[in-house]
Amino acid sequence: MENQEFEPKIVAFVCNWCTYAGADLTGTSRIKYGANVKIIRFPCTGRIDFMLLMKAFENGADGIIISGCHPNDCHYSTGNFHARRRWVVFRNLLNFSGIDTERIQFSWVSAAEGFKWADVVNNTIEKVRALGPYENYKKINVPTLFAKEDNNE
Amino acid sequence: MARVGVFVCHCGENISATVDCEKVAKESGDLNSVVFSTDYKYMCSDPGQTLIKEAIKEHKLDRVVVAACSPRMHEPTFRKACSEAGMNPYLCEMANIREHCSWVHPKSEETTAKAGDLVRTIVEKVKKNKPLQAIKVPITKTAIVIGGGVAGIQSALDIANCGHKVIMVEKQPSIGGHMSQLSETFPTLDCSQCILTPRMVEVAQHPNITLYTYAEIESVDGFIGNFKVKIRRKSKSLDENLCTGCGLCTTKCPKKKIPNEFERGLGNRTAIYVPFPQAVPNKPVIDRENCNYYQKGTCKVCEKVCPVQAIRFDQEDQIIEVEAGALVVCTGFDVLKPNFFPEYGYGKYKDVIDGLQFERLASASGPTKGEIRRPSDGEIPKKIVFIACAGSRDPAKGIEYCSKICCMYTAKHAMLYKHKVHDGTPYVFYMDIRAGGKMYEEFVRRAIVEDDTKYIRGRVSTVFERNGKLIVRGADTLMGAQPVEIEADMVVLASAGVSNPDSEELAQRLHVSYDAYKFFAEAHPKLKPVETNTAGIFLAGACQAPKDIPESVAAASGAAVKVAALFSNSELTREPVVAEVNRQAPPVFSTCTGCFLCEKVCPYQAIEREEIKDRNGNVIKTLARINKGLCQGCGTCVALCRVKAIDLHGFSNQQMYSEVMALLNF
Amino acid sequence: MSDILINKVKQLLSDKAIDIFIGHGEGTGGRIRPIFVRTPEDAEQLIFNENCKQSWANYLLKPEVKAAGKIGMMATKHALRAMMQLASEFQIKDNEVLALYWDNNELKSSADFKEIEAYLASQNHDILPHEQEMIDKLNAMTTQERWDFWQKEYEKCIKCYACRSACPMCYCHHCAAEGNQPQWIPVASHQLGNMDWHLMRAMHLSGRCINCGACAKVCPMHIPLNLLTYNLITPIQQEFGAIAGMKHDATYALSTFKTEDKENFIL
Amino acid sequence: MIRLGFYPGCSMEGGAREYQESVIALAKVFDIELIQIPDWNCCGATAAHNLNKELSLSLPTRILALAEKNELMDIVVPCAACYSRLTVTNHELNKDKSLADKVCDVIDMPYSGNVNVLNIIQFIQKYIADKLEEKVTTPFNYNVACYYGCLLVRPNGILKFDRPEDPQTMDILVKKAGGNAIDWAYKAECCGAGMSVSRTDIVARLSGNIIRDAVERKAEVLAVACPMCHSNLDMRRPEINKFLKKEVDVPVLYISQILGLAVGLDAKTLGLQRHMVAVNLPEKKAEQPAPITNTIKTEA
Repeated sequence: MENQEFEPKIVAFVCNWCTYAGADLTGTSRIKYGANVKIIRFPCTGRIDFMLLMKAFENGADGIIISGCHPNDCHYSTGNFHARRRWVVFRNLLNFSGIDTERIQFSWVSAAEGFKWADVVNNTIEKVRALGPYENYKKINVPTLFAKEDNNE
Repeated sequence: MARVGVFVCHCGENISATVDCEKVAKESGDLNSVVFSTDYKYMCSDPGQTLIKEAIKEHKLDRVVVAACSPRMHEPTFRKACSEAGMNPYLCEMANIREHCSWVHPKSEETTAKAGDLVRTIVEKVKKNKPLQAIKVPITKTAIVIGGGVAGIQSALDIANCGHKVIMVEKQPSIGGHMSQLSETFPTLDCSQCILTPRMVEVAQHPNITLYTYAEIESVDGFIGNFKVKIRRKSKSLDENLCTGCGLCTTKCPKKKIPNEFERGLGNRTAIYVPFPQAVPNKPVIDRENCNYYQKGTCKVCEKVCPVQAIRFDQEDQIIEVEAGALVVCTGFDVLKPNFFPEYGYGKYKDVIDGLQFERLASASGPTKGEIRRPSDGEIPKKIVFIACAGSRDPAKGIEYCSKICCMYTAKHAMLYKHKVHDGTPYVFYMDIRAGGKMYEEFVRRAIVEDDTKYIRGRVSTVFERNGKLIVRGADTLMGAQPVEIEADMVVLASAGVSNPDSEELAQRLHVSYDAYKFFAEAHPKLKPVETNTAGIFLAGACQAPKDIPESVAAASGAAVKVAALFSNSELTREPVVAEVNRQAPPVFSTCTGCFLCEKVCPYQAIEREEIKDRNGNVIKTLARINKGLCQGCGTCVALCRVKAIDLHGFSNQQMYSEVMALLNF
Repeated sequence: MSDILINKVKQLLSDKAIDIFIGHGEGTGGRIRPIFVRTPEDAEQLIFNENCKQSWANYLLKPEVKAAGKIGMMATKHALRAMMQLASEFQIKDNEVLALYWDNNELKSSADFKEIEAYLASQNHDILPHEQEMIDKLNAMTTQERWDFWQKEYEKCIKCYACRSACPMCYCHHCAAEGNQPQWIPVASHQLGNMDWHLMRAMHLSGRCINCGACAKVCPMHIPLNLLTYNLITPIQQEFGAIAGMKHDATYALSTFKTEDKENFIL
Repeated sequence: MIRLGFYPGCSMEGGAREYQESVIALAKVFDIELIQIPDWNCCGATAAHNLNKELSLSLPTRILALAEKNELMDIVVPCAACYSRLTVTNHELNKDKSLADKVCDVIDMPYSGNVNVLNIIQFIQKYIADKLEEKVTTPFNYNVACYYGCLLVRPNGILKFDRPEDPQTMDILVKKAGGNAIDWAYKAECCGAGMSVSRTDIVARLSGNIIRDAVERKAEVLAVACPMCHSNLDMRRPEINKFLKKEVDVPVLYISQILGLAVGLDAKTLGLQRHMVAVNLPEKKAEQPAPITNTIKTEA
């Protein structure tokens, strides 16, 4: 009952050249998707540091989308291939540590795939909504400690 | 403490229809470090930009966040505005509340809240932005044109006429490319050689052009404005300065039965040869594979007859190194190999030939002096079948694209045939006639109406020989897919145009990308048609995709303009989104451990090694260093570095970390 | 065995073939400790017996040791693999470190990468059966069970960073855990921050871990944290064909890629 | 002894008994046991795939599932129509997981999609071809026109077997058996099988063209790998001869029969007596086959 009202927080880590542009196209085409996904722009999937993904879960994300150019389409020729290898290893490690990799959706969305972006977002929202809030993380969170550490500027 | 200004754009009603912009502006005003926030109908308009500029001055802003459309759209606009107000442009960031918010969500509290979240996130990011300076790189004002076909010739002449130095590198002994093999050109039917050869001579004589024929690109290092290129000049076994081009050697060479590549195997040449009479330079080379002296150790007839003693049997390949600011790749295309068509009998039946061979038959300087005679017995064919799309548009053959030029040259072939063999009948099997171009459709009509070419819409399934005739079996799809069989005397295949066999290797040498068919890829199919994804390397002609002469020439001039524009300044400026390895005071020097695991990750070979030495010159430490000229700012090395010794300007660890934190914590 | 070793090291030191030798010595309570021998006389303290399984490769890059001059080391199989991995990361050069190792009860010495590689190729490098068993057991659990298992372990961690000190691959002068711009890893030792540390450590060692197990052996809280990195060894070998510490010129698995790498998890 | 699955289909049990007999006999020579898939059913060739997609996939899937259940992961399917149906089914199921689930639900059996379907030529290539030459005792030195028909090589995108317009694999096998595979023009043309019963006049014309070209190019034997091709070229010979307006008695042999003769099996074992057009191959001493020229003159 509580889950029906649950709106997951989802962070999307996307590359500038394909998926960010693809998401722009979703907008230009006025295709609708859930407002609970927020996009962070990276130059390339190769730039996405695995530490940032961990930080996203720690700070209350219930799901993560990671998306970039299709293989062979990388603006930087090979950044996405390197990223893909890291993801294989990172997923394996997360899974072994008991972190739910179902909550991380990897995808390739090109600058022309406005529809696909909306699909990826909506499907991920559905999936994460069904999985519920990421309680495991919420139990061990120490928000006050974090807030003080970070906002010292 | 940063002083951030937030500017929320309504974009007419594009944003304000679903997002409460005033509320977003008001709430952003309460954010830590935000000292000014406002909303406006059109932020990108002149008054909107003025609003930002004045606010920067009035409120002493040192950071600006514009919440509007996608940064891919207007980031340069707003950065420029900030710069005009005296701020470092890289301290301005955009929050995308249109494409990523107002357009994709309905009007609701939630949508406004999301816009607020996005603004807050970018505010946190911009607080960590650092002022950056555009990177300046010097330019060597010499261009290298690879390939001496019509595209290369056009490009080289255009650049040279702008007053810049050009080095042309051609693989064959002569420039001219495929165009020099053609008989007449569509849609005007003017003689190919007549229009091309004066341009070839112009290249050879131009004071700004250095021509290297029989040469190939060995390696390319460096970056835009500063390439270092090694060129292999294959040995011609000839002292070119002495040779007068008299041609006596070629008449005396005892090896006379070598299939002539220029004639597509329809004629012969000698082992020491000039590929064709109008060749530039008109000096011979020795084909060592077929030379008696190189193969058997005796002969040297050419050396004996040469009146100026120009033959050099011991000459070796020479590698020369040149510096260049830009490269134009014009390496052209190839024609599909015969083993692609077992069912059409190419290679099995002598009278099944391809389009380029037909060009040679029709050429006044060709092996038959321009008479259409079939290769098997020299008879004049009375019935001739042209098969269009031989390989093209055929997924089963692995070529899904349209080769584009074949419809036109097939119509031209049918016409030329009819003009030379008045009682002959030309047939054309085609899928569609694609004659888009100035005077193209009219040209095809002429072939059909005036020259009575029988166009049959359908595919040919097989060609086989019976009773000395070539039976072409196909279907006529305009007659209810009725099977048709034509007893032909000769068959001409409009074979697909394909990429050169060594194009993949060359692309890797140049670090430019290529498509699934190994054609070189342009940076953008519409807006950057002559650029590659490697700055400073341009494309022209059929090395990109099959192109006809007007298109190749247009692209060549386009590429030439790009080069000339680049050379119009002595320095070039680049976005400073590049990676950097940190440097610290001794004894640490840098947190970089020198493991160089990042070296191989870089798609641009931008990671170099720097040795830190003590006063005596002993190496204390070896560190990674990013070459700013080469780095394109992908950040793949940044995410790999364990110690976080590398960071990316514009997308730094601090910026990205702050974004994630701000997006989720409030 | 100790005698052969002592004589050999004495010889090497008096011949000035090496300036310092890292070997096994007797510690308190019957434990083994590393000793650093600089004179032939001190070599008497060296021991070698069946308990001497420790790898001292983590000392190779310490400035104090390097400052002493040419290094010799009593090397276990794992120490040799560590050397190869360090070489592939440009931390040591060929013929720079003289390794002494037992090959079929014969004491061999070599500083030559090719020789060491040949020896390593003849050895078995599998993860120990009881460790593999534990990995399989964990993989057979549900995600939630694994989460609970590790949280219980992370809870114990006191962030002493002994694991880092013992690891031959943790040689960064300035570990990312110490970075505070931004503060990737919280300083305090709470469950979340501890997890951050251990996952980051495992990620940094993926494709580089030579399964010596030093990290777990030194952990005062007995966290089986070696399993985190061991678990990645098999998939990296299977997916990318890479194994750490076997070749001095190997390419790091995450520094390269194949266009056909698996991607069944990507939409 | 190699054990492979074997799917006969309807024709092997009826009109093409000699095909089945020759395949099994040939396999035996090479120490291969062909095990019939227990409880096999109709493959649904001809009309099913035009009428009901699910049924047309369910029938072959059941056959494949039975093979898998009996651990027969390579199955030999001599009939070209059966081969086509089974291969297309594998392709469709592997392409669409939800369809596969649905079909498995219909037949109430699991199927992984991994059973390897071999046509007669693939079977011979994979298990026999390497040892063929050493086993040849009586080289089949006749001029052979290898006729592939339609289903063996099309649709090429799915079957990925041989070149659809100019197939070569059977020619290579015939050459290995000592025969002279001639170059001719009707290798993969339609024999009219779809009209075999309803419009024999069309069959006579289509098959007649095939027979004529083969004979004009001095073929002494036609080689086939499909029971439908065989029945049209063999059984419909009276109609064909009427169309050609002459008596043509060139025999039509299955590739398995040709290879069988080459490795010394007798005519009876290979079922040669079952053909409509009598197989009267002229005695040849180990001499060269009649010379072939590509251009041959005939009265038009």
